Amino acid sequence: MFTISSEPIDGAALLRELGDRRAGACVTFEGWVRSTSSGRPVLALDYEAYAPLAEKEGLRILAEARARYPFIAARAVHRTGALKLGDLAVWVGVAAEHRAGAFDACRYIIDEAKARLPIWKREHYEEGPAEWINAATPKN
Amino acid sequence: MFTISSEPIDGAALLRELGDRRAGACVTFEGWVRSTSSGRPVLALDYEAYAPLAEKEGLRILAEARARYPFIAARAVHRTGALKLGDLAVWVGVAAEHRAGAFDACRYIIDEAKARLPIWKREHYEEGPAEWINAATPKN
Amino acid sequence: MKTIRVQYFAILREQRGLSEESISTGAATAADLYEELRSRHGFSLPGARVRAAINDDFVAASAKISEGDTIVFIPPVAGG
Amino acid sequence: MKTIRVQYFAILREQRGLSEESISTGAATAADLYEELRSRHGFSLPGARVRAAINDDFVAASAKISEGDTIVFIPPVAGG
Repeated sequence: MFTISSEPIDGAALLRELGDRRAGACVTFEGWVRSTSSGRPVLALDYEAYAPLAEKEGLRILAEARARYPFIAARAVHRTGALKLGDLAVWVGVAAEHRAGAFDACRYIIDEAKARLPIWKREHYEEGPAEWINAATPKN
Repeated sequence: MFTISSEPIDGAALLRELGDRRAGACVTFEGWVRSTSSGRPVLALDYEAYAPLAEKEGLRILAEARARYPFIAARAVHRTGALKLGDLAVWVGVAAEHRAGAFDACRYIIDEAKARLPIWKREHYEEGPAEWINAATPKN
Repeated sequence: MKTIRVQYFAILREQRGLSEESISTGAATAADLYEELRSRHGFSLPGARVRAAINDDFVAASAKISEGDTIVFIPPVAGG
Repeated sequence: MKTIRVQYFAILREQRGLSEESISTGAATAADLYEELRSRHGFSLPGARVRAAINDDFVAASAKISEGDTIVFIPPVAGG
């Protein structure tokens, strides 16, 4: 399942959902709000999602991962709303019989999610106006 | 830090230790006791460690990972003692500025730990005597 | 002319000043509609940097627009 | 002859029936000592499958043993 959440993500609860007696390995990825972006000090950020399409595309990514790598269960959540430094922005977990499948699938899911999901990030800086990342602005 | 623990591993507490405002990514690996080994049903297992050397070798592995991949902090714990199905046997977590460093370092650490640490596993099966994995026995 | 709904996100939402609207348009394709909206609202993103979705599915820029469709133009995503 | 301490783990501990002991030996190297212990206690693992550690550091099979050393022979590890 791939969900978009306006509430804080509970990684420990998601991890418990993945528990399975056949699984010998579980790999998780957490994306945290960090204090610099391309060298600029960041104070906070906003995530905005086009949720129905983001969840559909997220499910497509999980299905692609399943076709490529052996795993038992995968779960992913992307946060929206106003986040502060250190907050959990995205969580991906994969349980597999063996660790190679768990590592490969987890990395595939987060790489594709970052590239493809219709989710946008606006950074608030110590200096200067907030900016939508990767979007051309009137000034540039 | 790489530690050997006879007490249950608290993954959530270890994850909190890795928190760092410069980190944008955190990858964790959990090794769970699973219900089959090479197709044989497993009931439980024991881990036994030569702890002083395992911790020394674990620190060497962390230092090697640091020389190879960019990350901010890493933490690993391997359990010893009697474990049952689903129990957490080994935990590795790596926080990094970017996700590539976190994935690469986490995978390096668990791959090397499994191959090199003086830690042994004895499996208890539904049928037949318990066996030390990978050790020749009088019968074979 | 057909009546459609347009939703705006992120920089397009800010530049339009609202999240969604119903409009009447003679545009035949998603690309045509974006150019119409861009010239009307002064969007900074060129059409080549925007993807289109109709009724919650990604579509090609050449996709036809039908009466009652909901259309979203998707700015470049955060990536890293 | 020198007096040393030997620690046993896993299958060697089970086959020896104890975790550690002090012994007197004339063995010059770790490999010599393992062969001496193997023939005495009937260890199933051949020397080629066992690594040696002296005073909590891995050493080569040819490493010299000194009075007072603590020596461990390391069966193959779990791996997977």
